[in-house]
Amino acid sequence: MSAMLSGWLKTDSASRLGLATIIFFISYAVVVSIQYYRATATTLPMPKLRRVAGLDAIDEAIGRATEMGRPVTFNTGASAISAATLAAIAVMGYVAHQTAKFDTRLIVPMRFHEVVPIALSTIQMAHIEVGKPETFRPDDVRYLSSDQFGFTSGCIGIIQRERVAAQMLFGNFVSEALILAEEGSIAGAMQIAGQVNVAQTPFLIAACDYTLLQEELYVASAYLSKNRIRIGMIAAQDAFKLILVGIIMVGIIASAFGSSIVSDLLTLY
Amino acid sequence: MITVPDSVVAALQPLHVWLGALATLGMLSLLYRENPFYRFCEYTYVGSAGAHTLVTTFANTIKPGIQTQMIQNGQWWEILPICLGLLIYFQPVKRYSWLSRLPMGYWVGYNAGYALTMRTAMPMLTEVRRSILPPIVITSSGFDLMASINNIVFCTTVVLVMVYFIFSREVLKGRAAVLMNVSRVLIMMALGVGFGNGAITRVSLLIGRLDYLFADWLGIY
Amino acid sequence: MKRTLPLVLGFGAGLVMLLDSFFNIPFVNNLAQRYFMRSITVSVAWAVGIGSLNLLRIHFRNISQRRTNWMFSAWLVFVFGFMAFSGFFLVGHNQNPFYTFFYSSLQQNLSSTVYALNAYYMVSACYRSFRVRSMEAGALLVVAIIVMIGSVPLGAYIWGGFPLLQDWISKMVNDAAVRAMSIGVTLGSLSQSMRNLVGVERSYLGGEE
Amino acid sequence: MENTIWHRLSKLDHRIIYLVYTIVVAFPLIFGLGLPLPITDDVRAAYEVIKGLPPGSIMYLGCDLGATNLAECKPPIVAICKFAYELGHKIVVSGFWVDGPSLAYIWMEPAMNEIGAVYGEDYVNLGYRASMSSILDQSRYSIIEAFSDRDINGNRLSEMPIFQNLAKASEFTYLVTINPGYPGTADYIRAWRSTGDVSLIIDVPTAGMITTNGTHLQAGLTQGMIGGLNGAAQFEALIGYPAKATASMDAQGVGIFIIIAFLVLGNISFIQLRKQNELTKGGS
Repeated sequence: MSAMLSGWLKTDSASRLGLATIIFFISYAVVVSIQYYRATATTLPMPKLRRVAGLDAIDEAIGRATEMGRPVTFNTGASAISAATLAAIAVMGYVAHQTAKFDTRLIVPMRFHEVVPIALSTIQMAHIEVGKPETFRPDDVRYLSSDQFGFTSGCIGIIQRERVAAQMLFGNFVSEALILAEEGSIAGAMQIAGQVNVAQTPFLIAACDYTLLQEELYVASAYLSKNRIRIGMIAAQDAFKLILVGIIMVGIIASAFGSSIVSDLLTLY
Repeated sequence: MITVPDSVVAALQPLHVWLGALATLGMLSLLYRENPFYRFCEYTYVGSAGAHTLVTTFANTIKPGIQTQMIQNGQWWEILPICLGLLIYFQPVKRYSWLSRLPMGYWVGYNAGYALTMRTAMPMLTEVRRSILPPIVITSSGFDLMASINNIVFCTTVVLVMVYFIFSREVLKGRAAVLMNVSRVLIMMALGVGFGNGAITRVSLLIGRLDYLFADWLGIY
Repeated sequence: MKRTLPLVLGFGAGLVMLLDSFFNIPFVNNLAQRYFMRSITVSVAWAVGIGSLNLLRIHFRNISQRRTNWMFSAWLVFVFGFMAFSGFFLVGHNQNPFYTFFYSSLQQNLSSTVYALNAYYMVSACYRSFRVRSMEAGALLVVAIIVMIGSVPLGAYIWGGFPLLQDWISKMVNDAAVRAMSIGVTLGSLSQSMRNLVGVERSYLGGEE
Repeated sequence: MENTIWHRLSKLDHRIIYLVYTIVVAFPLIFGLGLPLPITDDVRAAYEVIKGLPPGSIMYLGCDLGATNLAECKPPIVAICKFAYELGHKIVVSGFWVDGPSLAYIWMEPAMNEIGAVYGEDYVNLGYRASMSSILDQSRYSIIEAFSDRDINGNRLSEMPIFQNLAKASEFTYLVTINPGYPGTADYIRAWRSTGDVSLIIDVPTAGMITTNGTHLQAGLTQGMIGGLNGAAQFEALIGYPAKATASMDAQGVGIFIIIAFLVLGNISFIQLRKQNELTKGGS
């Protein structure tokens, strides 16, 4: 088998490649393409995503801020344009829509100036959709500093001076997550976090009222933005996770009877 | 190139530890209150970090590239990637900022191609393969209970957590839905390990600073 | 043209890397190994100044408009110039004792103290805001305490079982859960790479035309 | 309700917390408690792998770190390099974080000179390069070509004795990766382990990264792990060089117990205050 493959396949990688990698890539590319085609070229309904529990907490937090008449702050974190930042901005679109509807102020501290125009257009769009373009306040999207601690101390200033009622931390955070969550909890704000850096998630779970776990950020952004491509990609990944779970289960059952057939098939070299 | 006489540098040596200690105390002063001494140190840090990135990249990547690849080996075609890289500086210029997308497109495409080779698949498929562990472990000295329990816990956690992160279809229906809560507790336990390790890292870094102040600067021990 | 050219360039580079990794095509292998790999290194290196450019632009604007803290911005620009000058024009890089002197005394200590501040924030957060609000947060904090005790000699000194319990939870629960999560993240990044390669993902190109 | 102990405790100024914490951690740092240090399997596995390799083996040391990680990364780098030199191994240092190679150079030079190692013959530092994936990829074919035949100080690699029998990445006997964050171990696995160029990897993560790197060890992608300051202290004990990491172990233990104390105290005062609020609300 390997000899046949090594004719046109790279010899050193052919022996190492193994059938599993080729089958994996081709089948995954097919599944992704099918979902992408379904999302873009057809009007078929997209699969229904499980409602992530953190989304109810967002509505509750905005409601609480409206009753107290105090602002909400939405922080998109430490990385410039990345998958996590774009997913966070999709969630911010929903939050901006709700705060515009209830006439509650939304303050967005920014760390990277290239993200500022995307945030401004997202919030303005939300105000227009709600039919209140005049209530849009561009200077509530504030570029503070690209330096980590300059940005963090700027955010702390906003939490304390503006006496925010709710703080939302979405995107990708590094060590400033802990400082922002502590300041928010001392200020008595209701806090919701949804970020992908696994090293920061434990601290946010301990300090925030509700925390989305890792990939739930992408699901929340797809669920809220109703973006067909994002939903399609999640469906493709889920399909493949199920296939891998199936392979693991079959493998375990086979190994219970003493056969390592599945592991050998997956052996790459 | 200007060379600095060793005598000058030798004279600065005792100043070395004092400068480091003042920098450390300046940063620690933020704990009391935001103050000008802290801001002075913070701006020094940001300025020297920016310069260090520039100097190191020039000294270790750009200069050797010109000396060896272009002058010595005659690879003058490298002018093309140099120009491609220089296009990034059009980013702040409004009218020509689209030019800065050319290098970005090139890097994103290259890394996409790089990721879609066997390099990404192999570690993931190896970890899937190593998640297949026998639930009943028979060793030379008979049935190994502890190893069997370990394997069962490990495989169950992998499967349950993978299923938890499936959102577009309901995998665990009806009574099995209680397993979703089990997998959420398992995730919380894993994040507890992350909390513990994160705390230890932060304490270690503080000990490093206190050790510098007490041992290197004050010489207490 | 402004949007398609970067995508075509990216598709070309990605395709060559893909083919080079899988197939024995001499022209493609030579193109990838001799030209594409080298041109990534060179183009990324020559573009590194954009970070410093943005940094200096912001601080020069602070100085020219006399904003708050503009004197600190002036000091930042001086430090940047001083370190860059001593790094570029004095002898070599690490053999340059003058540059290394200021780098190892100032830069090294400043940045390691910045991160050490987190230990203090951690302690005050433990006391003032880490609360057992739910059964899940409770499970997290109990396991965190076991792991912390089990990882330090003082814990092992108190009871020999702590390190074993910590090791078991880390290896049997944490490694398994982290593996499941990382498989999900890898699948996500692979589908992102597929879309980047064929150019249907344009978000990194920024908003307007 | 205002003057109860719990209310005063909950309003404790954070600066007092910082002061108490500094004094308590400084005590064992200055006076030391001398507690025994158990050796874990992961560190012993890393020690056995390095010890079992013949003289003349070549180690690639990936210093992908920043000055922020000084306290957790300097001790293992110094200990591993001393141990490898005594076993007759050659060391090639590089890194893809801006500070990494410069710091490794500053930390290793005194330590290696002290034990008689000769730069260029026993160890070499290739310096920082801007793009990790392309450099590691090109090093599979030619290291000198990938690093433009220059080390961190601009000397020619082709003139160094170490490079007489070292041309490509597959000629590294083993790889030690210092890993406080990203990029790091996972990138070396993708670049050289997947292609089969290097099959022996010793992972040296900071304590925080043990959480995410443990899965590589279980999968056999890495062959040993020296995790955090605790792992470095154990390795120093195994090679008989008790140094900085060992001295900090007592302080780390006390520091952790104080964090647990604050965690428990904070939650107790939180629960007590909630009870009192319910009582006063119930009473009024």
